[in-house]
This record gives sequence, C-alpha cells and structure tokens, in this order.
Amino acid sequence: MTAAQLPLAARQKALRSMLEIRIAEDRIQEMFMANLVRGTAHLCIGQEACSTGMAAALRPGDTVTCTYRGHGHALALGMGLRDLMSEMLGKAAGCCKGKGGSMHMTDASIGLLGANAIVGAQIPIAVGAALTAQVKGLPYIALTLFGEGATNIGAFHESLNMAAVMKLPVLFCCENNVYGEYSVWSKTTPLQDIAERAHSYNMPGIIVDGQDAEAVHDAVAAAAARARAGEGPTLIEFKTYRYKGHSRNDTAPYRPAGELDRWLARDPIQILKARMIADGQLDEAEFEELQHAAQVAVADAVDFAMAAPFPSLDELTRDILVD
Amino acid sequence: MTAAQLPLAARQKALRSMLEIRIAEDRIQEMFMANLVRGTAHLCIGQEACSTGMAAALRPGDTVTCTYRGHGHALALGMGLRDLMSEMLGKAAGCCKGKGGSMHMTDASIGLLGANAIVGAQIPIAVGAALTAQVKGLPYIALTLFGEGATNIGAFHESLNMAAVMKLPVLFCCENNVYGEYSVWSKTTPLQDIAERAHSYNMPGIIVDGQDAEAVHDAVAAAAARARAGEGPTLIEFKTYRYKGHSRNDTAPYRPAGELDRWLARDPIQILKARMIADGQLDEAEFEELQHAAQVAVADAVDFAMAAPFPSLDELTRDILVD
Amino acid sequence: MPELTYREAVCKALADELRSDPDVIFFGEDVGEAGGVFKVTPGLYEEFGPNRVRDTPISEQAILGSALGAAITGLRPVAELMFADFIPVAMDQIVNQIAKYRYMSGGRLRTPLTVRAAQGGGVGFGTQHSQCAESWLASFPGIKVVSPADPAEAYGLLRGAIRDDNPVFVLEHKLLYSMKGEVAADAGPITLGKARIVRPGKHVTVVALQLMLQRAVEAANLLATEGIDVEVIDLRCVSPLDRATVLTSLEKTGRIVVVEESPSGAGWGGDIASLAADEGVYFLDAPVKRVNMGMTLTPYSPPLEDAAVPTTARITDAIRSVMHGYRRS
Amino acid sequence: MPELTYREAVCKALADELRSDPDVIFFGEDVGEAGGVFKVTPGLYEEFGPNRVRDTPISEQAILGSALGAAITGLRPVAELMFADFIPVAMDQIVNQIAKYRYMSGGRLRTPLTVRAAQGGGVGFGTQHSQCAESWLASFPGIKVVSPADPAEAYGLLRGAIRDDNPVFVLEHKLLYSMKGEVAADAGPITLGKARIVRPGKHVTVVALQLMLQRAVEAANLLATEGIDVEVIDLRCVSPLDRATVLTSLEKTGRIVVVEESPSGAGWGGDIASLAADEGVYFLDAPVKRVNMGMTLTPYSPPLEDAAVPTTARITDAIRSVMHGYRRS
Ligand SMILES: Cc1ncc(C[n+]2csc(CCOP(=O)(O)OP(=O)(O)O)c2C)c(N)n1
Ligand SMILES: Cc1ncc(C[n+]2csc(CCOP(=O)(O)OP(=O)(O)O)c2C)c(N)n1
Ligand SMILES: [Mg+2]
Ligand SMILES: [Mg+2]
Repeated sequence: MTAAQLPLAARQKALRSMLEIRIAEDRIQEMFMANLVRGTAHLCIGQEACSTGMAAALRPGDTVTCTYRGHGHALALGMGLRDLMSEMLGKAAGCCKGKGGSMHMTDASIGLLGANAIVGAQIPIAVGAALTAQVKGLPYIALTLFGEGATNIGAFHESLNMAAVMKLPVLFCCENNVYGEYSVWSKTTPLQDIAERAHSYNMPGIIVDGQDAEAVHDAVAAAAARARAGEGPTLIEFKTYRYKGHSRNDTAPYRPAGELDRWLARDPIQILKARMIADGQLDEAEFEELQHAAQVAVADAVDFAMAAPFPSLDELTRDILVD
Repeated sequence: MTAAQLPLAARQKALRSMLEIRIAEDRIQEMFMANLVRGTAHLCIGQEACSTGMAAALRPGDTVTCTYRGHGHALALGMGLRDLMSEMLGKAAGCCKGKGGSMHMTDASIGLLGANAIVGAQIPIAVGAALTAQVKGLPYIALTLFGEGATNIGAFHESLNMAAVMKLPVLFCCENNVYGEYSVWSKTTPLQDIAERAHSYNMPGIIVDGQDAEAVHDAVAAAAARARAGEGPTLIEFKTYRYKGHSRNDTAPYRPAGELDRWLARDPIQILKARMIADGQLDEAEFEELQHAAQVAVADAVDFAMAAPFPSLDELTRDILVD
Repeated sequence: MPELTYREAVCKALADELRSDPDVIFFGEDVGEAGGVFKVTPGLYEEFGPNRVRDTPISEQAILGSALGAAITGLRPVAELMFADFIPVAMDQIVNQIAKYRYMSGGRLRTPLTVRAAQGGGVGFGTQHSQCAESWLASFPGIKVVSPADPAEAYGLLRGAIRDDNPVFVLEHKLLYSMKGEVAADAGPITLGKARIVRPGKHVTVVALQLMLQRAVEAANLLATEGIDVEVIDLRCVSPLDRATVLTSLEKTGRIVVVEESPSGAGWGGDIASLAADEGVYFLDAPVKRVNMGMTLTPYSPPLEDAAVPTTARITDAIRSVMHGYRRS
Repeated sequence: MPELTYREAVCKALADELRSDPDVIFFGEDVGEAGGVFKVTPGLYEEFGPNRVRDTPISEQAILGSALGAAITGLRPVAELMFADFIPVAMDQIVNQIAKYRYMSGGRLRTPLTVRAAQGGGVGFGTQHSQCAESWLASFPGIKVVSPADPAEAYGLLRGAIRDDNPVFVLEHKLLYSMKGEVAADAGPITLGKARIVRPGKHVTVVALQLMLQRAVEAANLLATEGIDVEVIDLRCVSPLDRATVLTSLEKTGRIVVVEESPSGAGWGGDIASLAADEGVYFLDAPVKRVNMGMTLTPYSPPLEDAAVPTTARITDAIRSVMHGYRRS
C-alpha cells in the first residue's frame, strides 16, 4: 500500500510532532544517564512515525492504551511537554501528579487511557473502551499499541478474539520493532509477520511501513473507518525499529552489525522531510527552524519540571479509593 | 483423510474401550442423578472415538493432560474401572485416593498426568512434559486434550507459541464438540475450524473426523511421528459432539431440533461396529457379548466402589507438601 | 415483606440497577441467554437485550480488562467470573490494573466496576472449584471486597457495589444460593465498609462472614443454652475493614474468635487478630482464636471435604475455649 | 571466605545446581543469552547450553505451566519470572495448578520446581514494578516461599529450594542485588522453613525479612545506644512458618514488632500477630505492632516512594512505642 499524501498542515504537524518526540526522548535519556531520575525509561526513538501517524488518524472521543514505551504516543496525542517532563521527574505538575512516572503516561483529556508496564495488559482495556462506544452507540474507536513480543501473551489472544466476536470498534496496533527486550523476535515468534495472527480471529491483518507516518496514518484511518462502520476490529502491524536499547542501561549488544545503519537509512523524520522537500513544501532552513523550536520547547519543559515541586506526602495515600 | 484400517486386535480393543467408556459414563450419570454422589460430572458420551483413537496411537512413556471431561481419556489410557469409580465416589481406593474426584482423574503409571478443571490450564502442563522429553533426549511425546471453547483462553495461545518456538514434541488435540457449556461455539469463536489457529504458530493444523476412532488414531500417530522426529508440535481438531448436557444438571435446551439426531446417526461405536461387521470381523452376537462384558465390568467396579471405605480423616492434611 | 432466595436477590439487584441506570451493563460466560451457570441471572438478557447483557468467550483476562476499559470510559460494568476459583486466571487485571489504575493516573480516572463470583466449598466440586477468595483480594489496596451472608445482604450489597465508584468484588456463596429471606420491597443499596452486629452478646465477640456467619450464629444459639452470650459480627467487607465495630465489641466482651472459610496463611483473619493484639490488647481476657482451614486444601471426598471447612461444632469449641482463657487483671 | 554480591550468589547457586544435577534446568525471559534483566545469570547459557538454559517468549502462563509439567515428569526446573509483579499474570498456574497438583493426585505426583523473581520498591520503577509477593503466595497451601536477606542466604536458600521436593518461590530483592557478603566456599543448601535469629536481644522481638530485615538490624543497632536490646528474627520463609522460633523469642522478650514491605491487608504479618495474640498472649507485655505500607500503593515520585516503604526510622519508632506499652501483671 503506497501512502496517500496528507494535506500540508497535517504533514507539518506530523513533522513537528516527530521532532518533538525525538528531541524529548533524547533529553529523557540524558536525564536518566545523568542520574537526575531514578528508575528506567523506554525510548521510542526510531518509531516516531507510528506515534504520529496513529494520532493523526484519530478523532476527538477516540481512545488509546499503550505501553511503557509510550512517550511518543502521549506527545503525538497532544500531551503537553511540561506535563510529560514533570511526570518523568515525579513532580506534582505531571500528568499523573507524579504517581505514574515514565511507564504510565496517562491523560484522558487527550484520549490516552494509560500506558501499561505489564506486557499485553493494555490490550483488553482498549477492548473495554470499544465496548463503551458500542454500548452507547457512539462513533468512537479505541486503539491499542503493543510490541511484537506482546503478541505471545495470553491477554493479546483473548482480546482479539473477544473483539472479533463482538465486532467491537478497536484497532490492535503492533509496533514490530524487531526486539522484545534483548531477544530478536524471530527467536520467540515462529512467524514472518505478526499480521498473520489476525487470521485466528477472522479479522483483517495489515502490514504497514512503520517508518512512513503517512502510511501509518492511512492504515489506521482505513481501519478506523471500518470500525466506525460497525465492521469490527483490525490488526495492524507497523514494521519499525528502535534505535536505542530496550531501556535505560541496555546498549543493545545483541544487534547484528549493520542492522541499525540499515534502519537509520529509513529514518521516519528524514522520510517525511525528504518527501516534503521534494514536494516543495519545506526547505532546510525551515526544517532547522522546526527542529530549533522543538528544542526550545523541550528545554522549557525540562526547566519547568526541574523547578516544579514534588507532590506533598499526603498524596501517598490519596487516590487509592474514591471517597 | 480417509482412515487406514487398524489391525484386528486394535479394532477389537478400540471397540471394547468405547463400549466401556459409554457404559461407565451412563452409569456415572445414573449415580449422580440418584444423588449417590454430590458435585458434578462432565460426560464424554458421543466423543468416545477421540479417547480411544488417541490412546491407541500413544506409546509407553508418552503422557497426557486433559479436562474435567476426562473419564473417557482415563479409561482409554488404561485406568482400571475400579480406580475410576472409587475416585468418583471419593473413596480411598480411587486413583487419587478420593481427593481428586470426577474432574481430576490422574494416574501417572498410565501416562495420565492429570485432568484439569480450569479451562486451558492443562495445556502448558503438557508443554512441560514435552520439555522433559526434549531435555532428556527421550522419544516421548506429550498430548493434551481440550475443548473448542478452551482455544479462546490465553494459556492456549501461550502454549502453542512456546511449543512451536522450541519445537517441542507435543500434540494439541481439540475435541470440538460444538458447545462450551451452554454456548454454541460459533458465538464465541469467529472461525470455521479451530485447526486454522495453527497458522499463528506456523505449525500444522489438522481436521479429523472425531467420530471415527481409526481416523483419530491415524492423525495422532502421524503427528506423534513428526513430533518424535523433532519436527515439533501439531494442532489437531477432532470434529465431535457431546450427546449429554455440559454437566450433571444441564438438559441442553439450547440445542437446535434435529442436531442431536444427526450426530447420533454418526455414533462412534456404531461406525466402528459397522465397519468391522462389513469386514467380517464381528457379528451382532459378538457385539452383544462385548457390550455385556463391559456392563459386567462396570457393575463390578461400581459395587466395589460403593463398598469401599472413604479415606481416613488424616488424609485431609496429607499430600499438601512432601515431608 | 417479600421472601426471596439469595439467588433471586442477586438477580433482582442486577435488574434494578440495569433498569435505573443505562450505564450499567452485565457480562460474563453464559450469563445471558442461559441465565448463568448457577441460574442466578435468568431473564436479564430477555429484558435488557444483547447490547447490555452479554455472553462472552472463555477469556477471563479479556472479561476483566474490558470491564476496566468500560469503567474508565463511562460505563458501570458488572462482570461475572462464575467460580471465584477463576479469579487467579485474571489476576494481573485485578492486581496490576483494576486496583492500581486510579492511583497510577494520579486520581484522574474513575473505575466504577463490579465483579461477581461464586465461592465456597461443601458442594463436592473438588479442589479447584471450592475456594473462598476474600484473602486473595484483601492484600490489594484499591479494591473493595464484600461477601453477603443472606438474601437481604446479597441484594443491598450488590447494589451498593454497583453504586460505588470504586472497583468492588462481590463474592457470593454457592451453598447460600437457595437460602430464603426477606428483602424489603423498598430496599436500596447498602453502603460498603460497615460491619453489622447480627447478634448482640456480652461474653465473646465472633467475627465471621457469609456461610461462616450462619454457622457462627448457630454456634451462638447453642452456647446461649450454656449461658455463654456471644456477640456475632458480620464483617461483610474484608476491604475496607470496619475496625471500629470490631474494637468496640471487643472492648465490651474481652474475647474474640475469628472464623474464615479459607486456609490460615495470610488471611483477613490475621488483620482482625492484629487489630485485637494491637489496639485491642488492653481489652483481651483470653487468647485470640482463629477457626479456619489451616494450611490445607479442599479435597473431593465428601467426609474429608466436610471436615476441611469450619463446622458449627468447631466454632462452638473455639468459643468455649476462650471462655476458659485468662482474665485481665 | 570469598565475598560475593547477592546477585553473584544467586548465579553461583544456579550454576552449582546445574552442574551437580542433570535434571535441573533453568528458563525464563532473557535469562539465557542476555544473562537476565538484572544481570543475575550471565554465563549459565554458555556453560550449560541451550538445552538446559532457555530463553522463552513473553508467556508467563506457559513458563509456569511448563515448569510444572517438567517437574511431574522428572526434571527439577527453575523458572524465572523476572519481576515478582508478574506473578499475577501466571496466578492460575500457581494457585490452582502448582500448589494443588500433588494434593489432587492423592500425593502420587511430585512437583519439585523453583520459581525465582525479583521484588521490592525503592528503585523508581513505579506502581506495577515494585511489589513484594510474600503475602500473595502465603495464602496457598502446597507451596513454599523464601526471601533471602543477604548473599549467603541467597545462595543457600536457592539451593535449598531447588533441592526441595515441593514447589518453592524464591523472592529476591532488587535493592539487595549489589549487596556484598561472605559465602563459604563449602556452603550448601539451607533447609527451608526455619527462621534464624540474626541478633539476639532481650527487650523486644522484631520479625522481618529481606530488605526490611536489614533495616530492622539498623534500627536495633541504633536502639542499642538507647539501652533497648532488640532481638531480630529473619523469618526467611513465610510458608511454612517457623512458629516455634517466634514464640520462643516472644516468651523471652514479651514484646513484638513485625515489619513487612507490603500493604497491610491479609499479609503474613497477620500470621505472626495471630500467633502472638493466641499462643503468645500470655507473654505479651505490650501491644503487637506491625510496620508496613498500610493500604497504599507504591507511587513513582521518589519522595513518595521512599515514604511508602517502611524506613529504619519508622521501625525504630515502632520498637520504641512498644517499650512504653503495658507490662503484664
Ligand atoms: C507480563 C510481563 N512480562 C514481562 C515483562 C518484562 N518486559 C518488559 S518490556 C518486555 C519486552 C516487550 O517486547 P515488545 O512487546 O516487543 O515491546 P517493545 O519493548 O519492543 O516495545 C518485557 C519482556 C513485563 N513488563 N510484563
Ligand atoms: C478458566 C475457566 N473459565 C471458565 C470455566 C467454566 N467452564 C467449565 S467447562 C467450560 C466450557 C468449556 O468448553 P470447551 O472448552 O469447549 O470444553 P467442553 O466442556 O465442551 O469439553 C467452562 C466455561 C472454567 N472451568 N475455567
Ligand atoms: Mg518489540
Ligand atoms: Mg466444547
């Protein structure tokens, strides 16, 4: 499937969004390596087109659940950089008041119903969001993102089956980034393409170039239209790659030589940039400007977050139960 | 696939085995309905060819895990009727000393590693038995039986994937008996054939006439040979039917008119009987004799079990931990 | 006042909630067209239709996960897990999702969902179908757990659970489904988290719930003829725990027995004993006794199974034993 | 005596067992070629090869189910679940299978398997990656649960677990992995089920394990300067429970504090408190105090997380508080 061309404004937005994600993730890695934050972070550098293309295809009222590798999804869906960076530093101004952290970016106001640190657990939650839409007769879809490794866990299977049987408006989006932790996926999954697993549920299984934001947009938009029309769920596989290790301390020694370079040659930002330049929509100077603006915004957010206060200690016991 | 003809002795054994299962199950139902036993029982009447054909294809050292609907498997694998009936009545002479009961027939000496009352839980346990064979380099296979309803649970999916990745000698045998409890399977499973789910694991998926003991034997024997040769697991779907309700009190009001009759016309005992008569291996009188012998054996086992003592109360706290 | 069975009371609570609030939905395995494995929910599918009352595949993780997803997007789902023994099949969705979702979001998401399941032994269903789940669930902050002891409780607590804005597990008892009792025509939801004194007394406090509560009341009635006056508390809710009611009673009686239909390890009974041994220690006239299954499992064999679960006789003995305990000076 | 880190001690125990018994195998997610997410098991894959040390897909149910299947057919599998927080993902295999399999078979099957997992908070991993699992597991008869507190314990208890013919859960603590300590060159397996007194004392008994044990010892050392002589018991094993060691100590001291790194509901600490309030009630000179997380979860924000888990200061305060409790008459 060749990607249709997005309107100019959408392309500009996608490019800005990918730059923002890339730069924010780089900065997060720096903060972790400088021990400004304890804990861990899972970066999506290299996978920005999945976040951006996915978000571009959604409408207000649609909802998303995703994984610990969820900063890109959050930003693409419209989370403010200050909200995100404050959460990363455990500050009260964070999107979860500092209680969630790097792996749990959540903001229902932008449709983001939660990033999950248990592999696969977010998938049935999205099925439930789709159930709400169906029960209430609302034109919303739910979308859930997971890695290729997550397709080996039980919750994945149960969710796709139940959604198929109930014809729920939910999109199952697999970001196949080649690795699950330190394992190349061919060692844990006996298949050429994750999309083939759709067959077990009699639902469409689509393979998409995950480095092409426009291709991602088109595939999600098409599946969303099907779902909104009551035709049920779709499994979409984005072929993508993570440039960094699995998490904070992983230097990815398991990567075969040359592999990273091959993927760098298909960088999602560069792909869209080149296309826009070719179409006369962008020049290098404008690109630099966009990049600079993103750097400024990220720097502002980090400064804001660093200066922001921690939650007060009474927050520890708050929000466990509604009173 | 047309079934190859089994040798005469094997056919006779299969016929005897199916009769024994049928008559034992009828008798169990009677005992439950007469309130001689509390609790519940899940009968496999109508599905005898699956048990018998499966057992005929196994060799000593092979192992089996199955479900609460497991009396047929136990008897076909060689469990004594007295062991089974005593267990059914919770007597000390039972295969599990009366502690397991109707849903947990177990006897490692005949390879039966346990019947399970949690849907799908027996499947990964068989994967572990196959792992032992592979680790130790032994020529054994593990076989696990489950219903079509169980293929919607997470443990099914994880097990098939892991077995495929490790090329373990395990056969996944689905007795598709049309219903999961009171739900016809088309309402919970969006597929024509369960065997199609093999595709997700890149393993063969085979459909077999579950009413034909010889066909079942052949399919299991072929998959077992593959597994023993190190070629990995197979998913086998037996198309079959349960004549009775799901359990004790279910009269199966959800069955469409005529459906049971259509299946009764393909009764597994009658199919083998007719074939043997046609091949000049059996006459009506001999069949009556076999049937009578089974009745006598079942009656003896029930009498034995009724007279047998309950376990002593100190058994309550024994066998929790090995000392 | 109309008499209902416990089973009917559960069904009426569901029907009343489905009727009065369009955001309530109900789903689980065979709960709809077939009316449930325990025949608790007949007629709901017919009255409320396939959109709001749904049969699901055998997929407990998807059932609970989708209940959570539905709750955070504006419904008030009620999910049935059939046997409480299947709770572990979906345990991650309980422990790491349902119980934590609100907290992880910094209190920005609401999780009003109810999970029903049938628990308990004594019916010959064997080791994997006879367990009580209170103590499995009481370890997890972020959920509530209730165990109705009779039809009126079954009605009011289930409605209270559905009205509650938190995730609530309602554990019903298989052996109580046929119990009859009055349920007021104008009964409403019972607010969760408050124990009730079902029998006032001055010598010994007995804390129990559900089937064990019924047996504790029997034991109390027996002991009354011996001049032992037992106060029986229906805890109702192991989480949150109504510490005040227990402590007040202990202050009065000075003696306490806790009865659980579950193994002894890490149980809710330990929370009651802890309370008695900490804040209540000055009231104690006797050792704190627990009656439970010890570290054993439920066997199939009927005489063994009957001996596994605390009987009225064992409860009676335990109460008598604390009457001979020490008195505070 | 050689000094090892806790991490190295675990690895050495595995290596020694793999070396001495061909029936021992080890598997889990990324435990082989990558040497484990916590870098606990490097070198095992290289030494013992892909047949006995295996990486698995992300499939916790299949991992534990296949460990059980391997155990009943003659192996002694050791499975790793990485974070203890993932235990609920495979909870059915634990609750209904591993713990019950031997019992259901009438004692005719043996289930010698070990499950390792890393637990505990304080590392900024958030609500779903910081839990301790003792109290989740202690409710289930049929399994043992051990929690090593230092390198020598990590070595001996893991070997003891693998040698044990029962299913054993070995919970390691993330914050202890880098702790150094001596492990005797000729150290062997430690038999499970026996607590140890790590610091004798006469005024107060403190029962703790793992990270909380380390903090309890710190608290005891601090209080020694105030003239309070604390006896610290490393419980080691919440199931089975060494009641005798606790009771004997309580008889001597008359005071007891229990420290858990987990929420307060239905915890193993309640079992200790129950014991003190029942058989130990005549020894009590003060209220039984528990120090734990209360009914709260582990937040991400560092100052909040640090306040969630019991600190040395909180333990110290609790011990002081019982010194001012009542004396028996
Ligand atoms: C149930 C569960 N098992 C294991 C883990 C540990 N873990 C965290 S991320 C991960 C790899 C997931 O791989 P994939 O699904 O491909 O997602 P990616 O990280 O590549 O985005 C694993 C095994 C977990 N968090 N949850
Ligand atoms: C995890 C779990 N969920 C639900 C049940 C209740 N249950 C028992 S049998 C059954 C139906 C199983 O159907 P199928 O797999 O087709 O097997 P069959 O009974 O037809 O042989 C259900 C839902 C259970 N025992 N375990
Ligand atoms: Mg991946
Ligand atoms: Mg079936």
